[in-house]
Amino acid sequence: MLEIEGLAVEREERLLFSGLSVKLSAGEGLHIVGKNGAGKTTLLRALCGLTLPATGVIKWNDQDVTEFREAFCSDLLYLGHKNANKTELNCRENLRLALGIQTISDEEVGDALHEAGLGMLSHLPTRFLSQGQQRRLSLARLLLSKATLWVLDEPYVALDYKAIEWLDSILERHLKNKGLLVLTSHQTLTMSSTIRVLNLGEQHA
Amino acid sequence: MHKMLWKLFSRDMTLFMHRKQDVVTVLGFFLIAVALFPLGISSDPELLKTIAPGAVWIAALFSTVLALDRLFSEDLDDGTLEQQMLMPVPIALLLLVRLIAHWVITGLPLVLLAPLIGLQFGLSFDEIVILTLSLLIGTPILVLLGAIGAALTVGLKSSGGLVTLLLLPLYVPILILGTSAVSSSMHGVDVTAHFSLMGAALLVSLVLSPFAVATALKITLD
Amino acid sequence: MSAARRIPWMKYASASNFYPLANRLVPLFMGLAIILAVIGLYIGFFVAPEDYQQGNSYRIMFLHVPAAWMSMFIYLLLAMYAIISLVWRVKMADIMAYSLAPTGAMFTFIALLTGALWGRPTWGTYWIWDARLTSELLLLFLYLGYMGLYSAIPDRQRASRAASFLAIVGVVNVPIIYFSVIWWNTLHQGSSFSVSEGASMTSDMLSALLLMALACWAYTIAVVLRRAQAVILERKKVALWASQISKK
Amino acid sequence: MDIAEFLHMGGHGFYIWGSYGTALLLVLIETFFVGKRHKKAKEQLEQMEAEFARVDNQGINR
Repeated sequence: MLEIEGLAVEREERLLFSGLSVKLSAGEGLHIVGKNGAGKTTLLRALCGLTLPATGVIKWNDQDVTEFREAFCSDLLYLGHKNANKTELNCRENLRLALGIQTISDEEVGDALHEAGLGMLSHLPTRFLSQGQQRRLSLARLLLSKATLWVLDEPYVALDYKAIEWLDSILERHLKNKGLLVLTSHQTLTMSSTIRVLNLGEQHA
Repeated sequence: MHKMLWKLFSRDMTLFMHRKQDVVTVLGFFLIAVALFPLGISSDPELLKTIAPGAVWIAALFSTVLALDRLFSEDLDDGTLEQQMLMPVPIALLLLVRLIAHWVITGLPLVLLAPLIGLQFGLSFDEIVILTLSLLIGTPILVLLGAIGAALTVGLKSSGGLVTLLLLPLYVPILILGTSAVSSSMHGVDVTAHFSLMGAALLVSLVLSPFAVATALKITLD
Repeated sequence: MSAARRIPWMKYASASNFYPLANRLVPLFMGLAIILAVIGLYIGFFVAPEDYQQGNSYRIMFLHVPAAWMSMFIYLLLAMYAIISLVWRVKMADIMAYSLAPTGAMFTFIALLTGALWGRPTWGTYWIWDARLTSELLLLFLYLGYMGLYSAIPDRQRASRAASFLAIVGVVNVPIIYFSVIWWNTLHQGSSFSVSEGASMTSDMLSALLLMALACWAYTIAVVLRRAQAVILERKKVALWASQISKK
Repeated sequence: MDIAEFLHMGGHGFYIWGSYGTALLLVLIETFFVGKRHKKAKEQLEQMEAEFARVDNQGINR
């Protein structure tokens, strides 16, 4: 269970948001919306512990994440604006690298790449891939990750409609398996599962 | 635990191995910088012997700074640095492994080249041994301390000059220890004290520097 | 409703108390600095006798020694504020650390310059790689590094935290530098001089020295407080601007 | 005491007056620029507050 209590983040002398409190339990999703500069990305980064909040506590399974960083990080999967792919490595190597210390077999990697539609390209260095293909490669780690909390920043960017359907199905499967999901997106979600919406603009008066 | 460390290490090594060009650049820089000293000062054998420790050490120092420039910058650009900071491993440990890998790729070759350069400067066998040993202990310290500066300046536009300015005061004590070990041995002075001090410095920086680098990176990514 | 009321004043609670207080302190300490310096220099130049060894050149010490003291005190103070700002995230502490740095660098430069100008008539050379001068030079680099890093990072929060961290690393490093340079000096024995100020100090010399040191302190307080005031206003300006943007 | 003799300082005049002169110059420069920075920041802030207050009032009137 994820709990955010009284979170406030400040950027350049200005409070982006303050007094933000949210609870998210297993199988729930949270869609963060807000206009440009409302602090959506910053909220996700603060949630992961990448940005230091001005005030507030984030708890994962009733434990403060700053104290139990490793436990939190082993349950967390974060995908930022950048795809986090090494351009000089091929798809297989990148996927292995992205999953860090998790042990996975070659077949699993191959299957995941195949599902992401990169089966044929898996031995090419990623610099030859298009934007959409690169995005799918970084999304392929969702298929292999054991993390229960997914934090995705604009995951639909650069995806075509078929890939959007594919991502929807992954996210729905994750929620059905009692996973937690926090994401930002400009588009209205096409997922069939209901997902809570948090509007950042309305949070701070 | 061992397995995890090894996995992290081999992961860093594969990544660094893809950047052979960088290693070549650093080594080339080191060799050219060392060669410039005789050309710029004098080819008088006596004088060369006197300046040899300083010349080799200063060249090694600047080569280290040059190599450090690439330690975090690409990872920051492509987003993998963020992912590393979120790995379920103590960050300081991860960084320690990474810095060791970085030293093996960019620092160790300098140490291995040192005997050849010692010959160029007309050093005796014993002096070459001392020079190489001093670099063997000294260059990891340079990498460990330098990573703090690299972490603080990564992603900045004119980080090259700034990182040099930040690191020079940190490097002075190590430079003094390293060069004086070699020049003292030339004058027949016992250099046990030098090496025990350098060994102590290496241990202290092995323990403390990963934490400092982790803090600096957290600040940078904020 | 005026725009000023919408500025989150609580955030500047300490700053808003500080500002009017500084307004009163700045002229006070500036005046004090001038008075102390005038008395100190009068004693230094007209009361204190000529040194039988160094002649009149020792009178540079009335400037050199306080400047060298200030350069070190200010760095320690800066590092202290850096710790407070990094650990407890007190904004005023960061503003103070930032405001101290240029003045500290200036005193370091004065100490180096006067050291050189004193060295010439005394040792016959402007510069020797003496332990104190060398570590003073490295101190100047530490100041420049702090200021350079602070101004190189575009994001203000990140700049303040990175520079504070650097200052803390630097203050740990200062004694290491100092002792390693002393050690290096004893090894190389290039010069048998030392920058000792001469054993015999009359009470006139001492009082001139202390008065000048106090004058330097008063000057530092005045100029640093004024700079801190300017920084507060500049940041308030950014905050006002940001609040205006987010409203639209 | 003769002024010329005082300025000569027993042959050390250049060093002594060089030291004090440069220090005085630096101190004056620093004081000047810090004062200027403060004045500029103050003026700009006041100007901005007035501007925003004006915009706000117009907004209310409309």
